[in-house]
Amino acid sequence: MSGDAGQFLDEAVDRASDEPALIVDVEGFEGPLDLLLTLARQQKVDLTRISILALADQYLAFIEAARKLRLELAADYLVMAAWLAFLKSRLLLPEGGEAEGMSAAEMASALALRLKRLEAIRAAAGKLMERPQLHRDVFPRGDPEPIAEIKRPEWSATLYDLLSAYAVERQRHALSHVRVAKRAVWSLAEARAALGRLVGSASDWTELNGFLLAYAIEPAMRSTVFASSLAATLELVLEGVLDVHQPAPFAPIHVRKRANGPGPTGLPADSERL
Amino acid sequence: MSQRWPAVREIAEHASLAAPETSQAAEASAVEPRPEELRLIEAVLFAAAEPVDEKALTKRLPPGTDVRASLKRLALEYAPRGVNLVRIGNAWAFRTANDLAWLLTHEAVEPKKLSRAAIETLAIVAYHQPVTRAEIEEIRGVAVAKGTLDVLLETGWIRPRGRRKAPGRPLTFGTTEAFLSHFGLEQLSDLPGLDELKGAGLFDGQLPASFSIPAPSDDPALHEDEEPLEAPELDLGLAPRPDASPDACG
Amino acid sequence: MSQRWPAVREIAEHASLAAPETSQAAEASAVEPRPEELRLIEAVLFAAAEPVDEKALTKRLPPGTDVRASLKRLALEYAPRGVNLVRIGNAWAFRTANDLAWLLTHEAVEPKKLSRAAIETLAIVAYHQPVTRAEIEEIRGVAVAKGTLDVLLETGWIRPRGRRKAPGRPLTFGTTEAFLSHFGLEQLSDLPGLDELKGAGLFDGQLPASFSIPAPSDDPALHEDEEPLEAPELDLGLAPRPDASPDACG
Repeated sequence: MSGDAGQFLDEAVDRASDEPALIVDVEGFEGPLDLLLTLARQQKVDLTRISILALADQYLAFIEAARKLRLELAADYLVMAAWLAFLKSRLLLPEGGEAEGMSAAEMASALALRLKRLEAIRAAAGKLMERPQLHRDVFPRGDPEPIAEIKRPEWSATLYDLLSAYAVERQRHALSHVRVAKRAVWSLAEARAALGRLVGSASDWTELNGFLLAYAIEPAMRSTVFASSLAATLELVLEGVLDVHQPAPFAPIHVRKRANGPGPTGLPADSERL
Repeated sequence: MSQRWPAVREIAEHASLAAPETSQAAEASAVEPRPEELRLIEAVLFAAAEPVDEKALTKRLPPGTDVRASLKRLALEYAPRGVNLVRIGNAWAFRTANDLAWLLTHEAVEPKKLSRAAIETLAIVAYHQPVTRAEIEEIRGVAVAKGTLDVLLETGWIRPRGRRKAPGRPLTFGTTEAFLSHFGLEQLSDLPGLDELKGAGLFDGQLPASFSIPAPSDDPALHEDEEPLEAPELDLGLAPRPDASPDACG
Repeated sequence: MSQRWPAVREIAEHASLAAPETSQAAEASAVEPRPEELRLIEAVLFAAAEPVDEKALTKRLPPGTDVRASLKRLALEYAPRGVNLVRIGNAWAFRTANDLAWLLTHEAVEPKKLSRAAIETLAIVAYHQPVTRAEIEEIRGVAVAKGTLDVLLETGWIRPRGRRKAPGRPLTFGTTEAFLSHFGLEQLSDLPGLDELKGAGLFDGQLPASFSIPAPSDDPALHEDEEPLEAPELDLGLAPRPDASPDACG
């Protein structure tokens, strides 16, 4: 027995001789079924006519040898060994009358079928891998032309959006247009132009209010005219066109044309006068 | 070398194995068999990631192949097809035929919502047409961004319809048929009037007595104070649909 | 529509403009002119990086085109050439001819080496699909390492397609279009050695009744004993193609 086992182990080792790592590694087999199939192939007969008894012996001998070599065996292998030992004992016993479960012969043929199935799928896998493979044997277009994506905007708005936008818009301005009467406001530019025109005619201190009242006929406009003019006055002082003088807080403000000032800019009337 | 270039016989066997229909097809279409090098060039150019120049092609083909002549023959063969063999400098490549560019574009519809400003402007154009930009601004009380009008022109819902007889001769805008169809209106006069808008709760009732909204009309006939768009000035670069604007001059 | 499909006359003009040699070539090789749709299909399939399925192709072509018939004619035309039109499931693609691998070593990419376990597992999935992990293990007589399935899912050749209606509701696996495309199979019934496997009646044995598969099928429609993957569990982080799995829930 042990001699047999050694022989099979050797053969198993031969099988993997191009993969040295597998010599001591029973896991190099893809499981107990793979190991059984390898052993079965050595019988060189059709798997359906294989001697399961002989196969069980070979497997058990292989396992025994492996254990003697202190190889770690995965549980799967040991379970299969136990099952084969059981099958072997059943096969060796004369067929009794026990009707429970599968007969030993049925168990044996089921095992043979499983082996044949594994062998068949392996053959199929081999054929599959031999097929021309993409990027190895056949090639797709090397330089595909991408489909250009053209985005066409599709605008959407509902009639409700449109009408409510219109109503909101019109209402907002309907109210503001009605309630806010246009106030008469003297703009800074207006005040400045007016001041320039007036100051040009006087070279001595003049009371600002005098000018303004002469200009602002409507009493309602007095405060706005006064405010704008004062601001314009200060600007003209800054530019060196005017001098401004107020003797005391709340006293009348006097202005006069600066002696050698440049004259108010942008006012043709003044430049003529200079 | 012999390994790299399978004997012609071998190739032929392969070919007939791969394509049993070949023989009939070949017999039907041509008297003399198609030279093998055409197949080889086809395959190399098809699989290449970029155009292959004649030198590189020559190196990859069996010695003695007249690459230039084969390329010319292939180019001729493919010229009427959807894929052409084209020369790019010294290199050659298959390219889809120029006239089929339209086929290789994917038009994706991108739904877009109009901005609030655009909807308001559109509404004012609808009710107050013909209306100029300045008039829209007066009604809205804010400046109308150029982009807003551009977007509206792009929708195809408004169009420039003429010019106001006024200083600067500003463009007048009006709505289009596309506007009616988008908003499900049979005619512009179907736009609700003030009472209907009030009834729908869109106005809250605090309106001055003098408040009114115009009875809108998109009659393409120019108003008294409008004059036609001149042909050259029609080309605004804005009009989105070539078929939308010509009406404007009509 | 009329905008998208230029009038036939227009196309014809374009074509003759693009290729003045056309007329002679066409006259010489064929009596009746080559239908325009062949050009269109050529162009679309040539341009595409991936196989284009018939539905998508039909959408790109003028309405009324008999796409199937045109494809068959094109496949026949290209069969003797260096580039063939091949069918992959419901999709079509141009590929270099099978026998020209020796010429195209330049383009070849080193394939990812699959372990023996992975190759066998792939074969079992291909030939026995839909198949659960337990069924794969039963055939191989050994546990399937998780890494093995992961590697296969990463290739995009297999996908989880549903769950077996059985205790534990295990995932069922099947192959993808990418599998067909990679191995140059028109359909799953073209798997090599399938007849031998079927003829030997090897799929019965001790396997559960539900596993006795007359023919492998990658029909995305679930089998009687399958149920859909639930949406949350679909997200395995494994499925390689986002477009491959949703079918499974169909």
